[in-house]
Amino acid sequence: MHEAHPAFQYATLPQQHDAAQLGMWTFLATEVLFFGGLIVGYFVYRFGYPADFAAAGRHTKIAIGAINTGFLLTSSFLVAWAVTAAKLDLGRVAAWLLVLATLLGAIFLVLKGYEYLQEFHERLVPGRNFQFDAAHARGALLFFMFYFAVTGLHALHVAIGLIVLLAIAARARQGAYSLQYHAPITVAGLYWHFVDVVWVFLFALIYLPGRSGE
Amino acid sequence: MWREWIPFWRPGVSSYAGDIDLLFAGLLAISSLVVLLLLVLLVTFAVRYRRGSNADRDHRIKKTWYWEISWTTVTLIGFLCLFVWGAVLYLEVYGPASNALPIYIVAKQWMWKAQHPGGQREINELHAPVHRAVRLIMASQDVIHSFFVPAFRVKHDVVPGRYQTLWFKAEKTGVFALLCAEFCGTDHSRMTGRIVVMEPAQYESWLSREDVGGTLASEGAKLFRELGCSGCHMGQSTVRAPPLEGLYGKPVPLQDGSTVIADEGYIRDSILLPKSQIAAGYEPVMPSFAGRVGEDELIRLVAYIKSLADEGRPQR
Amino acid sequence: MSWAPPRRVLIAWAALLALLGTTIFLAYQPLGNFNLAIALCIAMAKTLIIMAVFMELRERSGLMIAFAAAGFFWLSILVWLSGTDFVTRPQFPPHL
Amino acid sequence: MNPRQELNYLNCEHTLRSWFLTTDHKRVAILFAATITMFFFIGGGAATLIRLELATPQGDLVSSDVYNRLFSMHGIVMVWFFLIPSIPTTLGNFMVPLMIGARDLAFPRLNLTSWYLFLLGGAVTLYALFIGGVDTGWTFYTPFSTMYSNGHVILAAVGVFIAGFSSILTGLNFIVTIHRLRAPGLTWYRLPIFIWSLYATSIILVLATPVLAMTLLLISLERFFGIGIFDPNLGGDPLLFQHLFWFYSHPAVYIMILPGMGMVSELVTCFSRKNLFGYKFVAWCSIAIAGIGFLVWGHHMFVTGQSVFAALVFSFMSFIVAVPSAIKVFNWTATLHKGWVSYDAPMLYALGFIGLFTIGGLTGLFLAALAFDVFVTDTYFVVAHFHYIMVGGMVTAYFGGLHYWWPKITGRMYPDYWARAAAILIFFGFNMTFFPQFVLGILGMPRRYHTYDPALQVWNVLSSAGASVLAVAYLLPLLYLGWSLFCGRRAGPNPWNATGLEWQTSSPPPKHNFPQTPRVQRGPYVYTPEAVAVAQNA
Repeated sequence: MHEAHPAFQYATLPQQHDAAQLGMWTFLATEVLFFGGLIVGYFVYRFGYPADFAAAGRHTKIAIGAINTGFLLTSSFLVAWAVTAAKLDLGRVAAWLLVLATLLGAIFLVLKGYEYLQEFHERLVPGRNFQFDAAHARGALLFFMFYFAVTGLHALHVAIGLIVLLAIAARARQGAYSLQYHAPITVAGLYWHFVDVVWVFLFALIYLPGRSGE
Repeated sequence: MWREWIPFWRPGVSSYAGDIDLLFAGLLAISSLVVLLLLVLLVTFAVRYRRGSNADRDHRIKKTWYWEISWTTVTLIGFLCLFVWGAVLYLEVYGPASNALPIYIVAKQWMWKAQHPGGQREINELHAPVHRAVRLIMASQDVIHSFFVPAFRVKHDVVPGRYQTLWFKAEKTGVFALLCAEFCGTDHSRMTGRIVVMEPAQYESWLSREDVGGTLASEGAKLFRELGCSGCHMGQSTVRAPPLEGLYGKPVPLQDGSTVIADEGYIRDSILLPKSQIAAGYEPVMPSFAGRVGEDELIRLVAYIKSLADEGRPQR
Repeated sequence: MSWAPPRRVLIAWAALLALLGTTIFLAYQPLGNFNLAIALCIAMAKTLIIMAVFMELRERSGLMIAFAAAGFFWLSILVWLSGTDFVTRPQFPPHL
Repeated sequence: MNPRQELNYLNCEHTLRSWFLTTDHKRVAILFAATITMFFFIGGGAATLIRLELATPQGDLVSSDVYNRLFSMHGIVMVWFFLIPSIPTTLGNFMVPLMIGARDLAFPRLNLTSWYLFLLGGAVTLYALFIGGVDTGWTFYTPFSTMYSNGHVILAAVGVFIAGFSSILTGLNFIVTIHRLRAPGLTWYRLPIFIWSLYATSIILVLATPVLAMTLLLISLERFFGIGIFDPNLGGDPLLFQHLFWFYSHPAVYIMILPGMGMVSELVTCFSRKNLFGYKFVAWCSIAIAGIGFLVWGHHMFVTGQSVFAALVFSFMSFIVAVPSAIKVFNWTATLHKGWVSYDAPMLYALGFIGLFTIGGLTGLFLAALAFDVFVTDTYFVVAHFHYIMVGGMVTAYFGGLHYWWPKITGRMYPDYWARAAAILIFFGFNMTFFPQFVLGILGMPRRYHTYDPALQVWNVLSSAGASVLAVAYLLPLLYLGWSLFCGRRAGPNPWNATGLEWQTSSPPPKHNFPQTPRVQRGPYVYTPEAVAVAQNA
C-alpha cells in the first residue's frame, strides 16, 4: 500500500477529496439541467395532450422497464457497497462488486436494445415507420420522440458509466484505494448513482402513464 | 403638434399610439434624470477628488447601510410604477377589440397576403378604414413572421400552426409602412408592404372597385362542397357529423366532457386535426385535411363556417 | 465478515425495490390525475434514498447538499416559469 | 538579482509542448486570450461588413443571403466565442488563483480540457461559417432553422454545443476553486468583488449552459431526421424552443456582464484608493443578479404569442432584476466620493463602463415595459440596447481589466498616453456607432434588415461612420500592447500600488504563483493612509 499525496494545489488529501466531490456534484447539477431541457418538453406536451400520452404510455414495455429499473437499482447498490469496501482496503472485493455492477449495466443496455427492436416492429419509431391510432397519433408522436431522445441519451450515459466503472475496478484490484485515498471511486460512484436517479424519473414518466385504464 | 418638431420622431397614428408615446416620454424623462444625476455626481467626484487636489477627505461616510436601503427602495418603487404603467397599456393593446372589422392575413416567405371578408384580396397591401377597429386574424404558412406597423406602435409574431389575432384602430388617413420584424430568411427585409388607411366612404368604394369572385364566405361555401364537407355536415346527413349552423362563438361540448368555445382557432384545428377534439355524441370519422388545404383556403372555409353562425338554425 | 454490505446500504436497496413495486402497483389503480403525482412522489422518494445513502449525502456538509439540490431547484424554475406560459395560454395545445 | 534571470511562468519552459500541454492556469489563460482575440477580430470583421453594407439603403454591397450569413456569423462568434468566454477564461483563469492565494485552479487538467473543447467547438463552427455559413441568426429560431434554412445549421449548432461544455468546465472549476482553495484567513467577505462576480457567473455557466446544449441537440436532431418536438406540423410548439433557448440565453447576458461589473469594482477601488462603498451589497447583488436573472427570460417573447399572464410575470421580474444592477452603479459612484481619483487608462475604461452600462441598463427598462416593448422589440432599439450592455459594458470592462493586469501578466508597462487615447477613442467611437441605432429603432427599422427605408439612411451612415472609428480604436491596443511585450518598461510587482493578493507576487508570477501561501488578515480594498501617500507622491 503506497502512501498517497495530495496534488500540488492542495494542502491536504481531505481538501482534495472534498474538492473532487464538490466538482462532481456541480457536474451532476449540470446534468440535471441537461436532461431537464427534455423533461420540460415532456411536461409541456403531456399537459397539452394528456390522453395521447396515456395511450402512448400503454405501448411501452413495462415489464422490460421494471426489470431494467431493478437491475439499475441493484447495480447502484453494488457500487455503493464497493465504495465502502474500498475504504476498508478490500480492493479485490470492491473490484468484483464493480464488475458485477458493470455486468448489470450491460444487461440493462441489452434489454433496452431489445425493447427498441420491439418498438421498431410495432411501428413506434418516429420518422422511420411511425403508425399510431389516429385519435392519439399527434401526442403519441411527440411522446415517442421524447422517449427515444431521452432513453438514447440515458443509454449513452450508461455506456460511459460502464467504461468508467471497469477502469475504476482495475485500479481497485491493484489496491489503489484506501481510507485515506478514495476520491476516484467515490466520484465515479456518484456518477453511476446519478444515472440511476435519472432512470428512476424516466421510468415514472415513460412506463407509468395511462396504466390505470382507458 | 409639438411632437412633429422633433426630427427623429414620427407621432403614432393608432388609437393606442398616443398612450405608448406618452409611456416612451415618461421612460425617457426618468432615464434622462437618472443619467444626468449620475453624470453630475461622477464628474463632480472625479474632478473634486482627483489625486493631488486638496479637497477635504475627512468624515467619510462610514455607515453605508442607510444609503443602500434608501436607494434600493426608491429604485424598486420607481420600477414597479413603470411596470404597472407598461402592463396596463399592454393589456389594452393585446386585449380584445369590440365591434371590429375582421381581416385575414396569411404570411409566407416573403409576402403578406390580406383577405377581406368581402373577398377582396391584396398582396403586401392592406386597405383599412379610419376610426374603425380592425381585427387581424393571422396565420403563417412556413416560418415565424412578425406583423409590424411602426406608425401604429404595434407588432405581433405570426407563428405557424395557429391563428394569432391583433387589433388596431387607425386615427389618421394615409399610407404607413408594414414590415416583417421576425427574421424569416433570404428576403426578410423585402417582406414589407403598405397599410392604406382611408375615409370610410373611400374604403367602401375601394372595396367595390376590387375585382372579386365572391365574398370570402361564398368562396368558402364553394370549397365546402368541392372538398365534400357538405356531404356530412349539411342538410339531412347531420347524423354522422355535427351541424355547423350557429356554431361560431358558441361553446361546444366535447366527448371527453370538456367544452371549448368555437372560435377561428377551433374551427381551423377541427379541419386539420378532426380527431383531436371530438364533439360529444359523434364518431371520430372525419378525415384530416392537413396537407390538402392551404392557409388561404382554410381562411375561406373558416369565414364560411363563421357566416353560418348568423343563419341561426334553418332547415333541419 | 467485514466485506459484507453495511446495513443501511442493504436496507436502502430493499426499500428502493419495494418502492419500485409500489409505484407499478399504484400506476394500475384508476386515480385520475393523482397517478402522475404519486409516480413523481415515489420517484422523488427513491431519489432521496439514493442520494442520502448511496451517494452518502447524509454524511456531507450543508454545502454539498445545497449543490445536490441546486440542479433540481433550477429545473423546477424552468418547469414552473415555462409552465406559466403554457397553462395560461389560450392557444395551447395549438387548438383550443 | 537581475530581473531577467528570475524564473516566471513565461520563461520557465519554452517548448511548444510546454504550452499546448500546460496545466498552469496562467498559460491556459494566455492560450484562451490568443484564441478569443482571434474570434474577436473575426466577429469584428463581420460587423464591419455589416455596417459597410448598411451605409446605403439598397443592399448593394452583398446579396441578402450573404448579409444574413454575415450577421449570423457576427452573432454566433461574438456571443459564444468571444463575449461569454472573454473575461472568465482569460482574466478570470489567470487571476482567480492569484487573487485567492492558491497555487492553481482546483482541476488544472480540466482547465486545459476546457480550452481544447473551446478550440474544437470554435473550429467546427468556423468550418460551418466558412463552407457556406448559417443564415438563421445566432438565435436559431425554429421552424426556420430546422426546416427552411439552407445553411449549415447542424454543424454550427454542434460547434456551439461543444463550446458550451468548455464553458461548463470553466464554471465548475471556478466554483470548486473559490470554495475550496482560498488562502488561510481569506473569508468570503474578504474576497475581491471580481471573485464574487466570477462565482455568480459560474453558477449561471453551470446551470444554464446544459439547457442550451440540449436545445441545440434537439434542433440538430429535428433538422437531421426531419421530425422533432418543435415542429408545428407535428403538434409541436415553436415557442417551447424559444423558452428553452432563452432560459440559457438571457442568463448568458449576465454571464457576459457580471465579470465586467466585478472588473469595474476592482478598478474603481484601486484608482480611488478607497474601500468599495457598500461592499457587501455589491457582493450579494452579483449573486442576486445570477439568481433572479433566471426568472426573466420570457421578456424576449412578449410579442410571440406567449400568454399575457406569463408576459406580465416576466415583465415584473425583469424590473426586479434591474434593481441590483442599479445598486451597483450607485455604489461605484459613491466610491469616488472623498477618494483619491487618478485617471490611468484602466480607470478611464471603468468610468466609460459606468456611463455606457447605465444607458444600456436604462434602455433595458424601456424594453421591460410591456407596451413599449411591443413597439420596439426586434428593431434597432434592441440592437443598440444590448450592444450598450455587451460592447459598451462588457468589452470596455474587458479592456479595462486587460490594461489593469497587463503589467502582472506580462511584467511590462504599456505606453500610458496611447492607452488613454485608445480608451477615449473607444468611448466616442462606441457612442457614435450605437446611439444612432436607438433612433433607428424608434423610427421603426427592424433588425436583421438588409435593405431599409432610404429616409433612415442618415442615421445608418452616422452609425457606420462611428463603426470605423470604433474599429480603429479596437486595433490600437493590439498595436501598443504588442509593442509593450518587447519594448515596454518593466513593471514592478505592484505598479498601481493596489491591495489585492495578486500584487503581492512578482510580475510575471512564478510558476506556482506564490513562494509561500499568503495569509490574509483584512478585506480586499483596505487602503491605508500610507499607501495613499505613496500613490499621491508617485
